[in-house]
Amino acid sequence: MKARVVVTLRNGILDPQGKAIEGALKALHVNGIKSVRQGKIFDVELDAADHGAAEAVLREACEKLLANQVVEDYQVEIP
Amino acid sequence: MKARVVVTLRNGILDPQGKAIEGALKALHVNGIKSVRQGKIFDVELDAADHGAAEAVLREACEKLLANQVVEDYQVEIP
Amino acid sequence: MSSHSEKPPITPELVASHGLKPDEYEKILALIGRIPTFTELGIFSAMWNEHCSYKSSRLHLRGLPTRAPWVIQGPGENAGVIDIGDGEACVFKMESHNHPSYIEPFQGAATGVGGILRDVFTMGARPVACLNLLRFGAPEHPKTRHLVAGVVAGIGSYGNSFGVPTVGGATAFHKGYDGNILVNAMAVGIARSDEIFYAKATGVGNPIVYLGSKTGRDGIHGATMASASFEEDAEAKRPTVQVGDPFTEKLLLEACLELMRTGAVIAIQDMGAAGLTSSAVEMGAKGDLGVELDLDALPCRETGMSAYEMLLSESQERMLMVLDPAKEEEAKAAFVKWGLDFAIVGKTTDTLRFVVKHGGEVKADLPIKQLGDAAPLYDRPHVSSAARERIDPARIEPPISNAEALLRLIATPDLCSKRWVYEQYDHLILGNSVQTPGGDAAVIRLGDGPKGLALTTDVTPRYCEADPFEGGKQAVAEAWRNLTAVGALPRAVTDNLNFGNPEKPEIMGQFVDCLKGIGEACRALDFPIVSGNVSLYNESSGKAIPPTPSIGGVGVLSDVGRTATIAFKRPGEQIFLIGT
Amino acid sequence: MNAAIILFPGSNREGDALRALAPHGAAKVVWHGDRELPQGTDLVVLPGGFSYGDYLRCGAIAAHSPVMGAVRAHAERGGLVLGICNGFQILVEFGLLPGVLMRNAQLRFICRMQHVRVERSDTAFASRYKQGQAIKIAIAHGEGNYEADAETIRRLEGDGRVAFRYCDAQGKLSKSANPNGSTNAIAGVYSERFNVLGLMPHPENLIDPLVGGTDGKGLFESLAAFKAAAPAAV
Ligand SMILES: Nc1ncnc2c1ncn2[C@@H]1O[C@H](COP(=O)(O)OP(=O)(O)O)[C@@H](O)[C@H]1O
Repeated sequence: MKARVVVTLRNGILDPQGKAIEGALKALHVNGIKSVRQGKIFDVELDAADHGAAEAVLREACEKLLANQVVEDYQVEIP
Repeated sequence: MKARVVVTLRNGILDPQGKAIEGALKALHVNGIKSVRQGKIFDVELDAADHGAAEAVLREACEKLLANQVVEDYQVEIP
Repeated sequence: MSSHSEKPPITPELVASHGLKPDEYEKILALIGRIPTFTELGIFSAMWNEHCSYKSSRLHLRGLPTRAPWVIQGPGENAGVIDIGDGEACVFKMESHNHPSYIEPFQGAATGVGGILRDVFTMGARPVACLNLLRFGAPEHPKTRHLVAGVVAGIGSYGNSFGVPTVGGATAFHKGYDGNILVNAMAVGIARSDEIFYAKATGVGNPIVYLGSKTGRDGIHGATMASASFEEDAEAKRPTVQVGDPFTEKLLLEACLELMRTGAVIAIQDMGAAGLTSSAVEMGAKGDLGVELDLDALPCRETGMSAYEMLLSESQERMLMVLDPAKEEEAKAAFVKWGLDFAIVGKTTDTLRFVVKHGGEVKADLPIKQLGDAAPLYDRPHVSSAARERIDPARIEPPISNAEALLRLIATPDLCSKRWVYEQYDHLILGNSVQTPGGDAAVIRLGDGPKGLALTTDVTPRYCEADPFEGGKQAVAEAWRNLTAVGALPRAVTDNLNFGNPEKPEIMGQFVDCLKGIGEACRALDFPIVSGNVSLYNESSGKAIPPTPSIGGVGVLSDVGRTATIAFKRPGEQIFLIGT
Repeated sequence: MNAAIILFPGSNREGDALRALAPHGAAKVVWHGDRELPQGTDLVVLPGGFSYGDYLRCGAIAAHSPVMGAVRAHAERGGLVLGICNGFQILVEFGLLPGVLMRNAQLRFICRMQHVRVERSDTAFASRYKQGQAIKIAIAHGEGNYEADAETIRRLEGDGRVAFRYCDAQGKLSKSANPNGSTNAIAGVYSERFNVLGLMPHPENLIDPLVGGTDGKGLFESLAAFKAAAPAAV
């Protein structure tokens, strides 16, 4: 089974990466971009009996490792 | 307008971070995960007349900066 | 100004949640003769908390030796300054980021390094080295690995990007730090001794300029939190974490140094703990001037920020300066070249008041000197630790053989090689690292030499716990020995005094006695203390950390080519043991 | 030899590079926003650092700096270009060199002394070394793990464009002597015409017996000797 985990920075947390990219896009004359916030995705292949079991494993992976919940939120997407 | 750009490593390119995460998850006894590949997302706010214009700007941003097409693929998601 | 125009209303609960005791609040009422506005309450809470006011420690810090013919600036500025000859000065300081690093180890440690680097370059010095002193909980404690990995990566990430070598430090483990780790960071810079910049504002009507990153809601009340001990639910109550941006800090460094060379900078102060509030108040108070801020001009990252939030934000990589209006254009050119946000956010006045305007309203109007000078000063009750029973070594049966004991000792996390740690720090950048981590003290060459500096951080909390006075002395003596061991002349000290809750007489006793010991050793060795930091309330669930007065020592070598290193050089050489 | 050291806002080893070049002629610092190199530039150096914070991919933003057009033109004329660490990352992002530099295999920044093997000594950059010689050099990077697709690696190897490989003190390759997981232990590569070199290690930090050793000097001496032998080369 394939799934995707999306980890994004919480609102209000400074994102120096996004800021640097905004500046660079301006310098490159890519116009119309107002703001950028960078996040991570994890494309996961897993063995799980069903959707529910997969979700449980992925949540566990996020809470234990993939997301730093002090500054990040996560979302699990199982197609 | 809000959009998301997803940048992933091409197939066949080694992903040291994904490998390390696989190992770490095993060590943490998170079971059932066969493989992990890490990618990036960019949540973008932009000024664009319509869907087509937004897609054009985002493609430009990807080709010029956000993705290194030697090793990465990108995908534009406009809701 | 109406004190009722703002919400929430000032209630005893609100006062308490700002870390102000009822008698401290009474003092505020007496001082301003009315009920403070919400914004003003925030200002008082920031200025009068332990972190900014040193209300529990000030009295005792006065006993430390801070003078010597080579001391240019002792405690009280952003960093201490000593003369190292040839028209050069060494600027250095150590500071803690203990609580933030426990909550978010990577960012907490990174922003700790960023903060101390700003303290040094604010004074006009170019940073040349960083060190740190780390204490973690027991290696087997479930959080320890995560904390060690995060802290070390955070320190490395900031220093490595900024471009300053991290040349030394100390790392040890003890269960006493399980719920409250220590991250003390030290930075060292070099300036011309006649080109040091200070926080003291001069001149009425001069523009106050904001430079650096935009202000967000980061760490609001971080300074208050740093002074509140951890309860079990601290992790739920955390404020927005500060995120470091070493790239912006590097730009800030280059812009500040460039600006200073133009002669445009009259006064400068970095926005650290308690952000804009304490930097603006300090600049005014030191110069016997008033300050008027207009927050409508403040560069903000988020919309809808209140005056209260702007004043207390701890967003990183920001500076405040008073500029010479005649040189405003030159100054602007430097800001633009380095691509930093800047704005004129106020001016100096002759009213001796700290006035804050926002959205056409006066949000605060307070006597500027009293915000600092009238801060509470406590002579907290203290009791000395009971003397421990002397153990006669002759009466103890060795439980294991010496050889086995040695093997066990060198395998302990405290004594094993710290390579895993310092390999994550760029300790070679700038090409001047004559002695790299792993020895007694780091040695760096200055310019093309032959002069250099020796740097070390030390403390042995075990000794401080057993006998605070002797432990304090020992920490200084160890730093001194480490400097002399590499061939340097020890010159001055920065300290970082990490203790538990000073409201407990036995903790206050540890503090007082350690300080006495430190003072005595520094006096005896002509080793003055020129800067430092106090971190109290290091407790978790009511239990204090072992008393940990970190000592950062700086020595001077006239010729770095003549330094001794720790390694045995070849077989067959004689080994001498010196000392008692 | 006239060297131009490109200064990006987050460069931080430019001083180290200047010091290494000082004995060999004039070295000028060129701002990333400039569009031209100084007249008579023989060698362009992209120094170490974190050019734009390197939050996206190391070197990605710097590769778009105005000055890079002049760097490309210089390289196309056969001029010498040296990219060290972040400079190497910029050169691959910019396309002057193939491949990509990924996170170190153990995912940690690593700073230490490391040996590399000189793969060939018949180039402008390495004539003062012996082929196969193991030199001691500093590394300090978080993303130095050289990767390229199999075809590119085959071509690089086939054309002898690998400049240095991580090795032990005896010059032997092994897993433990490879600090970052690079494919084939590659520490540096040449362009097709051997006038562009990108390498992760820092030769500029090994020019002084007091500070680690002098094995890095050979690279700068090679460049100076090359220039002296062919004064009108460019
Ligand atoms: N956090 C650190 N940062 C840099 N260097 C460190 C750090 N921890 C340890 N070191 C280096 O390793 C040596 C041994 O570490 P440690 O045993 O903790 O200190 P000491 O021997 O000074 O008590 C130190 O002298 C220092 O050079």
